[in-house]
Amino acid sequence: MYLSELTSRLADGFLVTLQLLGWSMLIATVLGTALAAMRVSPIPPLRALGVSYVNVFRNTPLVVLFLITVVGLPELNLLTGSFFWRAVTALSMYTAAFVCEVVRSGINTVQVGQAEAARSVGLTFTQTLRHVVLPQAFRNVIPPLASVYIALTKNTSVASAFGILDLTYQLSDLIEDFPGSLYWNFISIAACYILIVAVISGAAALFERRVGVSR
Amino acid sequence: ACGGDDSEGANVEVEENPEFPEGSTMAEFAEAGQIEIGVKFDQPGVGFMAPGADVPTGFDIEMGKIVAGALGIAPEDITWTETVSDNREPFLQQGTVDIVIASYSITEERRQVVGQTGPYYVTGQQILVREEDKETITGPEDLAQAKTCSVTGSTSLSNVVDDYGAEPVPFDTYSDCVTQLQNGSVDAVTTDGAILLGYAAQAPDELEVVGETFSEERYGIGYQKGDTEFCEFLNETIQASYEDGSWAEAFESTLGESGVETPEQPELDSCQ
Amino acid sequence: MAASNQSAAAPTGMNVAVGEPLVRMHGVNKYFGSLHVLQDIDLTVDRGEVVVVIGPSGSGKSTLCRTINRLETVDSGTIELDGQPLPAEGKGLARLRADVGMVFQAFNLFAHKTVLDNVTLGPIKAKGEKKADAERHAMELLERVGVSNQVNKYPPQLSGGQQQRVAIARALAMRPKVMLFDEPTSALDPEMIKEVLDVMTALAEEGMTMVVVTHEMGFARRAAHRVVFMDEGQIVEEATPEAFFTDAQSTRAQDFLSKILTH
Amino acid sequence: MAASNQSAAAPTGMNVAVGEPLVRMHGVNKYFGSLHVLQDIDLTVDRGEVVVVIGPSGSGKSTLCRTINRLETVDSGTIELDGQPLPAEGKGLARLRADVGMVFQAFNLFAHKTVLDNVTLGPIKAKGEKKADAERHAMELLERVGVSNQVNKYPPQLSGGQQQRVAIARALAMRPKVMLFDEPTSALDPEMIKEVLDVMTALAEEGMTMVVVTHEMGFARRAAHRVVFMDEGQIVEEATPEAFFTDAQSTRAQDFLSKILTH
Amino acid sequence: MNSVMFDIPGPAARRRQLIGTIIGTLVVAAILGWVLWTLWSEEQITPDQWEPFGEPDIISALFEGLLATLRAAAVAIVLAVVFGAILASGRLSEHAWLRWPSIAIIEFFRAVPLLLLISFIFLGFGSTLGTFYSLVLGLMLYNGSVLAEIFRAGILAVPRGQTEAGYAIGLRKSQVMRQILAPQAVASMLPAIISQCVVALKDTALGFVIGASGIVNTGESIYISPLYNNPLAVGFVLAAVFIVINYSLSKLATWIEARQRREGRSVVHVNDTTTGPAAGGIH
Ligand SMILES: Nc1ncnc2c1ncn2[C@@H]1O[C@H](COP(=O)(O)OP(=O)(O)OP(=O)(O)O)[C@@H](O)[C@H]1O
Ligand SMILES: Nc1ncnc2c1ncn2[C@@H]1O[C@H](COP(=O)(O)OP(=O)(O)OP(=O)(O)O)[C@@H](O)[C@H]1O
Ligand SMILES: [Mg+2]
Ligand SMILES: [Mg+2]
Repeated sequence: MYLSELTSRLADGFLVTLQLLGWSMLIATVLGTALAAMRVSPIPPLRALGVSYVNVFRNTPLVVLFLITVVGLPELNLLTGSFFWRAVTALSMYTAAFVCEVVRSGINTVQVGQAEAARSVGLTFTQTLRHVVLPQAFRNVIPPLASVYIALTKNTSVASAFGILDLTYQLSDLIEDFPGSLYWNFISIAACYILIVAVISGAAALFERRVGVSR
Repeated sequence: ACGGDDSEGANVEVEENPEFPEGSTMAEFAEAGQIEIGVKFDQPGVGFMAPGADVPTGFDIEMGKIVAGALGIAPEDITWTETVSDNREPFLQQGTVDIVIASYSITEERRQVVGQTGPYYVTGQQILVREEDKETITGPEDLAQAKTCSVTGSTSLSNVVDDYGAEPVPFDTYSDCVTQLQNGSVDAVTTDGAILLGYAAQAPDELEVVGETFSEERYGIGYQKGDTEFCEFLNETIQASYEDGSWAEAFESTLGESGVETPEQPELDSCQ
Repeated sequence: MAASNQSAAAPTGMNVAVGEPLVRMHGVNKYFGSLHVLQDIDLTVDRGEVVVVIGPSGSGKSTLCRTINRLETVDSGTIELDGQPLPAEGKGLARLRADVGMVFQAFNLFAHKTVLDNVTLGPIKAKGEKKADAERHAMELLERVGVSNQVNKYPPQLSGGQQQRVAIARALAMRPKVMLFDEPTSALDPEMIKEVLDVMTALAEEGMTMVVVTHEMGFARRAAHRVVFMDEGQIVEEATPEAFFTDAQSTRAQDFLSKILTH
Repeated sequence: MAASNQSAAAPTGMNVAVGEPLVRMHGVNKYFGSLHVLQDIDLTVDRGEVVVVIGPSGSGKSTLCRTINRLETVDSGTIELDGQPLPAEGKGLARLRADVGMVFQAFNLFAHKTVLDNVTLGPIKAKGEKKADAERHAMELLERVGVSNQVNKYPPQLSGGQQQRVAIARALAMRPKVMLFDEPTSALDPEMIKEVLDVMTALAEEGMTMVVVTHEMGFARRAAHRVVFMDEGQIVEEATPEAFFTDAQSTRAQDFLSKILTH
Repeated sequence: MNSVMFDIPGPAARRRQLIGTIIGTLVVAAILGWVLWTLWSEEQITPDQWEPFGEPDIISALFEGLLATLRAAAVAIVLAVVFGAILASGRLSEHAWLRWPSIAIIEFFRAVPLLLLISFIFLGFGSTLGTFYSLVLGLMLYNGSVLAEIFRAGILAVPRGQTEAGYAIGLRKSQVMRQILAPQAVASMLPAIISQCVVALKDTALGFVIGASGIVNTGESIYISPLYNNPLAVGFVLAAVFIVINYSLSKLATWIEARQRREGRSVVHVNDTTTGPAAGGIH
């Protein structure tokens, strides 16, 4: 009885967590990369915007961001309908700051000599970027990006306090019907998160090995 | 700053030099001239600490003052301590607080570990909706597919989800639920009527408690288990407040603000 | 090593006019902040000439080298290549740089590309050569520098000497008018120095115009037409290797030589 | 440079018996995984002798050097210092290491300590010398290597040549019986090589027992009593510098010398 | 000066950059304008939304909440340093029976969401621990595990040559640890430890879920009171407070890091050091 209920609720929660994770990952990656492009651009106001964004969102607790999007956005008549998208907004905006930093440092850890060598053989700006800088930056970015996604996975749990029925929500919800199930709830929910974390780091390792043959 | 127009609430009578049997709990309190009461801080109308205020307000608070008054303790000599749902029993057991008046439903399980007497108020699960929806949502039957907010892990939520097919939206506090109701993100909030009334009282034009209660919650006062003498005193005090009108006054100045009628005075359990 | 002489575009080889100025720097000044790293530099390198630049650390040798293909800009003065002033940017600059081969101290091979791709990237992308042509030419050059059996490896899998020789092949693949070498052997183990210097010496003998920053006095003696001694951003002395090593005029040069030659 | 001769414990100086074996390696083998880096090494270094070890990169020179003070363990064979086998661990090993001075390619000065503290740390902590005594001795040594005006600086504030000379002083402060140098000049700019080699030459002339891995053939010619040539983990040839440089017996040594001497 | 992305600009590039700067400024201004307009038109920048933050009672309540937050973070970090040091020495131990449990503990607490952990602790032991220590315990377990990795990395980041030089002058293992490794490791880890304080401080906000007092809790009590009903204003104020504190801490960390770089010392980064599946530092 408990077991079947546990599995079915974990499955529900797992699905919600995965959805949160998937959408936030996608949006944060796109937004974060755009911000990183701003941060390395030679245009001062865009650089300033990128820097401010990172400093603001990296230093704000995620809970406060959730508070602003979940309670505050409807006040502006934005996203009134959906808790899910408000949660995704908070998670994406927060995570984008970290993606931005990771991508930026991925670009910056490509040695200047590589770009100079590319310029020296007569490649233009776009060619240098496309054939030399970005492929190497991409490779530098994979491991830290995986770390960001793992942090994001864990951060999705904050949504459970803001109207979302994700994995973490099931912890207290199950106790209601099965008092005394706390330890099993915790262990099995933790196992679900560890599973996601393991998949992400496994995928990153695989990916890194494929693009990183030369090391 | 909410509910009553002044933070003192209704005027409570403070007994001058009450007489108590030597060595009784009441005598100790009266002697000390102070008492520590565990209350909720986050339920407007019931037990609520406004930001920046130093004393809470609400029906539970008024009941606390009545009890203290009977012990000869003035309201300003009461120490209000916040209790949350999970720590009421341990706080009583460890003596962190002297009594608990915190929307504390009387149940058999709780009576195994602490003393509970009353009820001084009987309520039940009800539904809070926006004023404009009071025609469309009139009871739990209308909650099918409706986004319904309550506190994470509460029975109230599983009741409406399992029995009436509501779409659950769990939050940490009822206040969050009410905020979401006001900004249109959820359609209904459900929990004890008393708590809902507290919110309705704060925004009588916007919010409405609808339908009959569909469960029974009996709020009691928690005390150290086994102190029958003190239990008797609490019962006498509550009974006296029924009779001298201070109970009704306490209700009207808090939960009654929303315009609901003052309910029947519930029959008290006897102390074993 | 006859291969490269056959390619019509290559300016190397015996049949090329020697003597007219190819690189001409005039009144060049360069600052890093308040540091005056190049002070009124006048330097002309003729077609087919091999110029070795020596001087103490921090004297501005690398900076000089890098201004010639505009990896550094100058604050005043002019630099001309083959009679044309350096373009400031864009396609023109890219084309100029294709005419100037550069070999770095740290090799700077593209870490994510194989040896062959390193050599063909420039010809294919910057010159629009066909892949097959570029690869054929690259194989010739790799053979010439002696690493043709390593073409499918990645740079970190090679020894330093091999990497530097690939870097030379990569620069030569653009059929440059002039080659710049910035301490090409100072990151190498001693046994590998020779294999790189041998390639460079052969190149010099074929008539390639070269500017070489190096501490290898043997190479300077053997291959240079002219030695330029720099100190504190200035060209202090210019002479034939012969004259310079036996009879340096300035005390700064004498002092430097005494440190570097006696061990 | 008379200072060190006065210190009674110092085994250097003219009044010390020259000729008896101080370091003796016998049948030493060492593997890294499946790589056989030291193969049946037999090597004896006499008191007062200066032995220069040369050989191609990866031939096992550093490993040989490091086994002598047991920074690397050996898989078979014996190593004796002054007639005693190397202790395997604990106090005994620490005491042994105090008798063997080591100078590394990368200097390895303690980055968080001043020059003076670098030199006195060993004497104070490992030998229990009094701080004042240790500092007096340290100042003598720092003067001797020519950096006595830098004693309160931190290592990163010094030039490479200065750092290496401090490292030599640090090793000498333990009054070692033998000094090991593992490519002490190969991380240095050319102008700084001489200042370090000069210190080493002086040390050799005073009679210090030294094992020196180096590519500086000038130093080997000038200061070595014996040259040991290693290749692929083996000692291929041993000879006086004279004999070795003019008339190497093995083709491997000839080959190596031809690479390293001609540029 | 030279960046990996861009060549040194010539006149045309500088002109393009100038145009880009102008357009960029306009775009940024437009974004800011739109945000302000939305806030204005939805009546979020009216005096009554912000008034409460002028009331002395509310200011002092927020201040007390902040103190509670800082106290929780401080206690948690101190405990986490101790816990982390124990775990790190376990993980660096030569004994497998010490190493493997340490690794398991570290990896487990780094992979489990902190919120889940705190809720679990509170639901299971909250009645004895109370909200404050439930929060502190959760923070300690998580941050301790991350710090353990930082400590380990700090020790390993001291170049090998330093250890060898220590041995070579006759120091023993414990002396090398005390005289050479520990002082350099602590210096190199300092920035990473400060960054972890930022993480801990942010995570302290999670305490509101179990009702632990703190500035977020205070803020919530402000906006849910119908008198004010100003969630956005509260959110902005809370965010501003955290940004000011955390930004200063981060600046301190970068300043120390820059100073150490200048002195030629190595610096440990939290994220460079992740060997296991979970990453610290980014929470
Ligand atoms: N990008 C830069 N920013 C600031 N200063 C620089 C930069 N590049 C070089 N310098 C300074 O300019 C001076 C000349 O540097 P340069 O690299 O040209 O010397 P060098 O003669 O090549 O020395 P080395 O033999 O050490 O390579 C040095 O003092 C150096 O510190
Ligand atoms: N710690 C180690 N683990 C595995 N292999 C090692 C280790 N140290 C050295 N080796 C290998 O052992 C061989 C000998 O190394 P060693 O450093 O003694 O050579 P060397 O003669 O000093 O070379 P170099 O001139 O480059 O310093 C090399 O192939 C090297 O890759
Ligand atoms: Mg240079
Ligand atoms: Mg070596």
